[in-house]
Amino acid sequence: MELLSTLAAHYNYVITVFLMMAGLYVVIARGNLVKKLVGLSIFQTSVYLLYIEPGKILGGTAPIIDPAFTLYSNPLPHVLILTAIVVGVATLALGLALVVRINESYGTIEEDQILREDRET
Amino acid sequence: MSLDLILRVGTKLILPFIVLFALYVQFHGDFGPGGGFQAGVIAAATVILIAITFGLRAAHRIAPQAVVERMIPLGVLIYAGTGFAGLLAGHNYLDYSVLSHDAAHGHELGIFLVETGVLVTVTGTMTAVFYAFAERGR
Amino acid sequence: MTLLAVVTVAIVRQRNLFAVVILSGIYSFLMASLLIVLDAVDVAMTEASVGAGISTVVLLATLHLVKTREMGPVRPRPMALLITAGTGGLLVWGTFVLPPFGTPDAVIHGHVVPRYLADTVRETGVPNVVTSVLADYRGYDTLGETTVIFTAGIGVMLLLRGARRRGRADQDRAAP
Amino acid sequence: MTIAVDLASWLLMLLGSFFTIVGAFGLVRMPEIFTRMHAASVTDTLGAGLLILGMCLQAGLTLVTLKLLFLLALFFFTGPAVTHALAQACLHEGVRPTLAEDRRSRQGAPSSEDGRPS
Amino acid sequence: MFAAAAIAVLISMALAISRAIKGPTVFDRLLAGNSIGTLAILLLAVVGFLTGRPEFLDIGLTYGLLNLVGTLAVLKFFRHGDLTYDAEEDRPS
Repeated sequence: MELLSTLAAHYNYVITVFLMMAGLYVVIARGNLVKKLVGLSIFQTSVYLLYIEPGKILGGTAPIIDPAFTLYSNPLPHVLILTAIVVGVATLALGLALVVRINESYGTIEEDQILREDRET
Repeated sequence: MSLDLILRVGTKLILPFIVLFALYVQFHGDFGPGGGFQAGVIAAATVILIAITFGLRAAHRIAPQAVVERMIPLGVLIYAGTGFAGLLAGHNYLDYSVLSHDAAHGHELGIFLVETGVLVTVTGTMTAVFYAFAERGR
Repeated sequence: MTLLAVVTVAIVRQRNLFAVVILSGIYSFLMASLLIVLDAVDVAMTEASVGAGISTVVLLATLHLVKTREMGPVRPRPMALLITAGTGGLLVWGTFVLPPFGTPDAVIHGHVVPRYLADTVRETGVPNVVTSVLADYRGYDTLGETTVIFTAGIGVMLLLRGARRRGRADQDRAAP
Repeated sequence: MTIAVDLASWLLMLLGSFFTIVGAFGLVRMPEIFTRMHAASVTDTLGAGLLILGMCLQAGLTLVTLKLLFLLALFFFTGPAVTHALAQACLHEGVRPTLAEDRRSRQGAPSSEDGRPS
Repeated sequence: MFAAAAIAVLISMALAISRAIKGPTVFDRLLAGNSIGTLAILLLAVVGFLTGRPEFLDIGLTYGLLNLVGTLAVLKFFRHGDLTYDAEEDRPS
C-alpha cells in the first residue's frame, strides 16, 4: 500500500522512465538505423522531461516576471534543456547524414547486413 | 500547374505572415516565450515551405546557397564578437555591462546581440541542412 | 501523459518508416503540450518547432534517399527486453527518493534560482528569466551551443555535398 | 453586461467542445479516408472556430484577441489547403500507385482502399 | 468552463490518437496528425486561459505553422516521391 502511494506521487517519473526505456529498447533491439535515430530522439525527449518535471511547482506559473504573480517554476532546467534540444537536433541531422552516406556505400541501412558485409571483406 | 493552385495561393497568403511572426518571436523574446533559436527555426521553416510548394529553385532564388552558408559562421562571429567587446573594454568575456552607459541597458543590448547571433546561425544551419538533403536526391 | 506512452509503444511496434515519421511528429506535439502544462513555455516552443517541423522534413528527406521499409524481423529480442526492463526497474526504484511532484521546497529550488528570479529585471531589464539566464548568466553555455550547431551544419554539408560532386563527376562528366 | 458576455462565451465554448468531440468521434468511426476528412474538418472549422470565438469574448480587446483571430485565420487558410492536398495525394496514390512497398502494407485493411481508377 | 473545454479537447485528442495508431493507411495517420496539431493548439489556448496567462498564444501560432509545414512535406513527398519536385521547372538531367 505504501509502495502504491509512493508510485502515485511519482507517477510522472514512472512515465518518464517508461519512455526512456522504450527509446533504449529501440536503440538496442532494432537494426534499422533510421529507427535507431528515432529511438534516440525519444530517449532525448524523456531526458528533457526528467529535467523539467522537478522544476514544476504546483500553483506556479511560467518564469516570465509579471507583477501579478509571485510563484514561478524553476527556470534553470528550462535553460539547460533548451540547449539540449538544440544539440539534439544537430545530432539528429548529423546522424541522418551519416545514414545517407552509409546507405550509399553499403546499399542498406540494416545493421545486420552492414556487419555481414564488413565481415566478408 | 493547376493541380497545386490552392496550395500555392494559400502558401502565398501565409508566407509574409510567417516571416513577420519569426521577427516578432525574435524581438519579443525578452518579454514572452521565444528567442533566437525559435525564430531561427521558424525562418528556416519559411524557406522549407517555399521549397516544398514552389520547388527548390525558387527557394534558391530567395535564399541563395552562398548566403546561407556564410550565415552559419557569421552568427557565431556575432556571438563571440559580443563577448570580445566586453574583453576589450577591460571586463570579463561575455560581460555586457560595457555595451551601454548603463549596466542594465548594456545587458539588454548584449542579450539582443547574442540572440541575433543565434538566430543567424540557426537559420543558416537549418536551411543548409535542408538544402544538403534535398539536393542529394536530385 | 499516458497518451504519450501509448504513442511511444506504437512507434516501437511500427515497421513502416513513414508511419514512424508521422507518429514521431504526433509524439512531438504531445510532448510540447505536456511541457506547456509543466510551465516550460520556451522549451515547448522549441520542441514543437524542432520536432514537428525540422525533424519531420529532414527524416523525410532521408527516407527519400534510403529504403522506406524496415527489413529485419520484428521479433522481441529477449536479451534487450531484459536489459531495458532491469534498467527501468532500477531507475523507477531510484526515483522514489526524489521529492514528490510539484513540491515547492525541493532541493533544486533553493540554490541560485531565487537570485535569478529576484534580480533579473533589475540587472538585465529582461522579464523573461529563461532568456536572461540563457544569454546572460550562462552565456558560455549558449556560446557552446551555437558552436555545436555550427559544427553540425559544417559536418552535414561536408558529408553530403562533397561526395555528391564526386559522384556526379563519375557518372556524367568531370565538371569542376 | 459582463454576465451577458460571459454567458455568450460559455455557450460558444460549450458548442465548440461539442463539435470538437463530434469531429474526433467521426475521425474514429468513419469507414474510409475521405469521409474521415469530412469529420476532421468539423474539428478544424466549427470546433476550433467556436472555441476561439468564445475565448475572444473572454479576453476582451487586447493583443490576445488579435493573436486568437490570427490563429483563426491560420486555421481557415491552412485547413482547406491541407485537406485538398491530402485528398489529391490519396487519389494520386490510388490511381497510379507509385510506392509498391507501401501498398503491400495496406492490403491488410482493404476497407480503406478508396479512389480506385474511375 | 475552461476546464470543461480542456477535458473535451483532451478526449478528442485521445480519439484522434487511437485513429493515428490504428489507421490502416498513411493518410489516415496524417489526417489524425493534423487534427492532433489543431487540438494541441486549442488545448494550449484553453490551458493558457485556465492558468490565467493567455499571453502564450505565440506558441500556438508556432504549432500551426510548423504543423502546416510538416503535413505539406509528407503530402508532397507522397505525390511526387520527391520533397522539392517542381513541375514547372525543366530539370537538368
